[in-house]
Amino acid sequence: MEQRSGLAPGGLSPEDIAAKIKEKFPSGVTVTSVAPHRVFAKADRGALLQLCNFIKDSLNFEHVSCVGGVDWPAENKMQTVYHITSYANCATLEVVVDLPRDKPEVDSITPLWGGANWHERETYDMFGIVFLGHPKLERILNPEGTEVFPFRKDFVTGRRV
Amino acid sequence: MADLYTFIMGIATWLMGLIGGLFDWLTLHGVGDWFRSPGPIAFVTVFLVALVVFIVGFLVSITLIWEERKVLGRLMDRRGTQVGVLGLFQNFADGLKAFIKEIIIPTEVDVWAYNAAPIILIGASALLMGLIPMSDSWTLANINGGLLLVFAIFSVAPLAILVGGWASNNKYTIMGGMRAAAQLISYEVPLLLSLAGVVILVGSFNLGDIVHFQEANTWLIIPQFIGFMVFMVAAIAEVERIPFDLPEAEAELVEGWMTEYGGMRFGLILLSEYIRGFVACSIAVLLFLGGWSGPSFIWPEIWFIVKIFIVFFVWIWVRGALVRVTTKQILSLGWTRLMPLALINLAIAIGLRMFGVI
Amino acid sequence: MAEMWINMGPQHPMTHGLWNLRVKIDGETITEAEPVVGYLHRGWEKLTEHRMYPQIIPMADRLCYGASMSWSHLYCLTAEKLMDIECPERAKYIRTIVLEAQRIGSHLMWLAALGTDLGSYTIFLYPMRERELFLDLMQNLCGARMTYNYPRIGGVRNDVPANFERDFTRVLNHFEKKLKDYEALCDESTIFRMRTEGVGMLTPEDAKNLGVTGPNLRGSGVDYDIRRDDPYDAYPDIDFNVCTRDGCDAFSRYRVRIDEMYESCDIIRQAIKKMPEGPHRLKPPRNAPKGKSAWAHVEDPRGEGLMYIIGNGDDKPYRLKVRSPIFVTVSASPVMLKGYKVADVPSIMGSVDMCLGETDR
Amino acid sequence: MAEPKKSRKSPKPKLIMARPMAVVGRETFRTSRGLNRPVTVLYPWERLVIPDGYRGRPALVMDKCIGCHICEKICPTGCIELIEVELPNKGKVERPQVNLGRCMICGYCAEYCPKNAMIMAPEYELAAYSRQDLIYDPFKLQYEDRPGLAVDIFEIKPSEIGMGSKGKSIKTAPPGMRDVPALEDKKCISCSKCEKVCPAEAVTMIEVGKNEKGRPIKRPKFDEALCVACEQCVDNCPKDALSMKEVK
Repeated sequence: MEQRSGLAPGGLSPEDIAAKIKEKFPSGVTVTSVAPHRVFAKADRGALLQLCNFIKDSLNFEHVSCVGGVDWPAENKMQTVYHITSYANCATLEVVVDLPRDKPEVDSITPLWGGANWHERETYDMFGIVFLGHPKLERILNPEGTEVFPFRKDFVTGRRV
Repeated sequence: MADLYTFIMGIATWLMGLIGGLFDWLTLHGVGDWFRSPGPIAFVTVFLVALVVFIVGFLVSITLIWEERKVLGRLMDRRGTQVGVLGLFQNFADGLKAFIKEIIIPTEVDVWAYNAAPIILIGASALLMGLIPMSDSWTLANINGGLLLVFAIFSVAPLAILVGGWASNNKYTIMGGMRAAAQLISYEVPLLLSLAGVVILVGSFNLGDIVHFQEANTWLIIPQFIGFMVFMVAAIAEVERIPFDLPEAEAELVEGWMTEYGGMRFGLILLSEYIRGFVACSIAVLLFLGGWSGPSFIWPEIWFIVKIFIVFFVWIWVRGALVRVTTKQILSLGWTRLMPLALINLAIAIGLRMFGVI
Repeated sequence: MAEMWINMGPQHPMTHGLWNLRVKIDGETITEAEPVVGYLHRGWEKLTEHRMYPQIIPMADRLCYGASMSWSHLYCLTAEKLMDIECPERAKYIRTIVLEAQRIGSHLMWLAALGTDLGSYTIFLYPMRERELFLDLMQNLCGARMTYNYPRIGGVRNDVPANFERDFTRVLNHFEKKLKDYEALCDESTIFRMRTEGVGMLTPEDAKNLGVTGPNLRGSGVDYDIRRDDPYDAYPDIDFNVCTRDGCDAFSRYRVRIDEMYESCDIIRQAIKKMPEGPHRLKPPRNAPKGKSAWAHVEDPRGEGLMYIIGNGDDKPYRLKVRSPIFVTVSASPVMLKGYKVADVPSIMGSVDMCLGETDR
Repeated sequence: MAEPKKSRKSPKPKLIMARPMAVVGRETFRTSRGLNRPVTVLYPWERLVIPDGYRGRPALVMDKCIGCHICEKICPTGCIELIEVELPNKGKVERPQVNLGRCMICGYCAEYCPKNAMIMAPEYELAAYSRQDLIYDPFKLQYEDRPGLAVDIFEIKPSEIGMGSKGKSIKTAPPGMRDVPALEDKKCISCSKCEKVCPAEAVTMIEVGKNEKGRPIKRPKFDEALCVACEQCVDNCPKDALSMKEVK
């Protein structure tokens, strides 16, 4: 089998990816920085699904590495962090989406990438972030019927729930 | 050694004479005479012979377990069991452990069938031991249809497995039992067909006759090599050892049909497995490897047992080298590979017989 | 027989660890499968929020006992990115060597587990025997056999011991001979092939979409390896092959791992040869910047391991998120299992190399 | 990259199962000959040789320990606790007690100990009949101080990268390798607490003047050669006047 090294022929460099995203989304998505094999971006809640559709269809992003959540009680917000990888471009895009803490809801990207399924379930399980359109948003690591979201910062550790 | 019956009858006569003498001493002469009469002596003789054969078969079986443990250990670059001298006491320790364990019967099982399955299994296996002649003198039952009877009793085991699996009321055990039934139809036909060649060549179902024929002519493994191979494969399937231990495939079915058995029931099941292994090896030796024939500087019984150990060593070797097959594969193996081979073997036997080579 | 649900787990010989595979069977055919995880959940990510940065390294070892080095290394890599330091050249090479040794060890443990799954204890004990050699090497290196606590933020714990090069070369030469034995036991066994070929099909499209990574992805013919495509440590300087197979079945996944073991031997030899002199450990900063985030991913023996970390301005992280490769691969198992027999479950699930410590975290 | 290497071929089965059986048979033959014994070790009777630097249980060299609390702070599981013991020539001092039931043998206590008082003893048979037996008090924790048991760590400072340095031992404490406490002068209230708690006697209070009431104003002075960066003074400062100054 032919071995390829590093970037595949015809692949896009991180700068190209950043430029294309900027071109497609003048508002809603901001590319914060670019590093070798990495693109960092921030997206609005509403623009996430469009961004994902765009990078999946036009930029060959095929793989969701990770979906995680962060709780920022001081700033009264929550974040979901997506790491989406393109095998063809050898690049990973980090998308950070800010959500209001009192109503943490965001569109699910599971319909696009099946690999996000359990990550989103886990984020819901741990942070209570609701992913709209997720096929089965249930507890996964915690037992069924847990009433708390343990990874939130206001969760008091050291007591039985 | 004298004939087993004569030898033991001597013991029985002496024993009954002793008991009779005791009653004589108590001046109960009528009772003493009754003890010395042929009827009770014959009864005690049969009882003692059965006991002796069972004990010898049992000892050979647990020595097979020991052999398996040690050889499998060496195959896998480990030491095998270490209890006692060369690990010989491990089986007794295991037996003791199984014996003193609490008897647990799950609530939802069909108690009668659940208890019956190990009894059928161990009973059928013990009966098999009585049908195996170890030499001309060491014959408990010299029946003309011996071979047929052996295999008739052999086929009882899948029934016990099915019953036990069903009665245990557990999804794994049901699947294990069903697999045993499915396995039965795949290996039983080639197994019997591979024997048919031997029977055609010898012209008798009597195990003693088959051995005598081999002593007179040649070991039947030479003209019946294909039959021997088919028999070995099918016999491994018959006694449910790796690679054909589908009913107890522990990776997917926990412990298969015996998941719900514990304590001595489990011990008996395990023991019966090795007794059946012993019997299957004996059949292979009797039919293909000349039975107890061999240079006469040691007893023929020893030759017989040594041959059994060699055949069993091959089985252990196969077990060490191979992985387990699935139900689908054993069915296709049985019908598309073993069956034609057995038929070819049968044709060879018929040809040899027709042209009078043997 | 009517359709019924079978619980394979949480305590079942097929499960390597604590998880539950619920399969719906029709006769012996699987019509539906549903993995249930979470029995081993320890709240690892929350625990790290109460630990100082160096204290997390031995905890990261406990994510997966089979490949503990790669997890603590991943954590150190991420923390280095967060603190904006780069570890010395020599440390990079040492890390590469131990990571590849760890990869071999992990793959050997997987092969052993696959052997028991398929019913051959010989295939269990032979790889375990050779794994012992690699454990001994690690023991000489850092004093522990399973949870090494060897990488550090900014380098590695200690320099390589005396005779390090000789020992590694001898073990590798011996091991490559033994790999041929495994091939003889597995590849050249008709029954092993019957058990693994054509079961657990995972098409490249499914594999990409479902987020399957690592040897399982390359077993589906997708040519992607983070060691080559987003290199870290000393991998950019090393010439190695990314092993792929087009079979998409359990056998391809098995074969990719065997090939990777050969490649790892090669990588270790090259790295030993190229290893420069110099310092091996950098004094790390005490605190990380507040609000700064960093992430790194590595090619774990099981797939893509990713950590995302946010600093809090003090000596404890604000949030540490772990992406476990097997967590995602398990979620793809219904696709692999559907339509096969119950007897194929061990060979399919055995071929994906389960590790529950990292799945449940 | 150089020319692509060929991917390896998977050997095809020949003669159904001849090769696996041959391999297994060869192993049997090899392990059954008199001198070539199986690889398994008959453990209670035979033991493997333990290499240098083996991480067994943590152990204490009582003479070297200064009671600096570093091991207690760095322990990830919190299994180390400093308790007060009566020593013949030192009086009441604090020495570590390890709960081996919690210890995960990571070796951090030995690695971070500035005086090599905590060492990793090559003992691995640590089972006990009760959890109480697993709590090793400082006396039970003692172990003979052999060369090779102490963990020595060689580090370089970030500023020294590429300067040809191979790293210095942080145990022998060359000045400038360790963080030292720094004083924020405004907050200091001259209480001398730092001098009292310092286990290494690296803090001396120096009189810098007198306040309006005539009381002496004292400020701590840190001896970099003696300081072990244990942060005891930082933790105990009532007014948070001290902080650790990182070496770069």
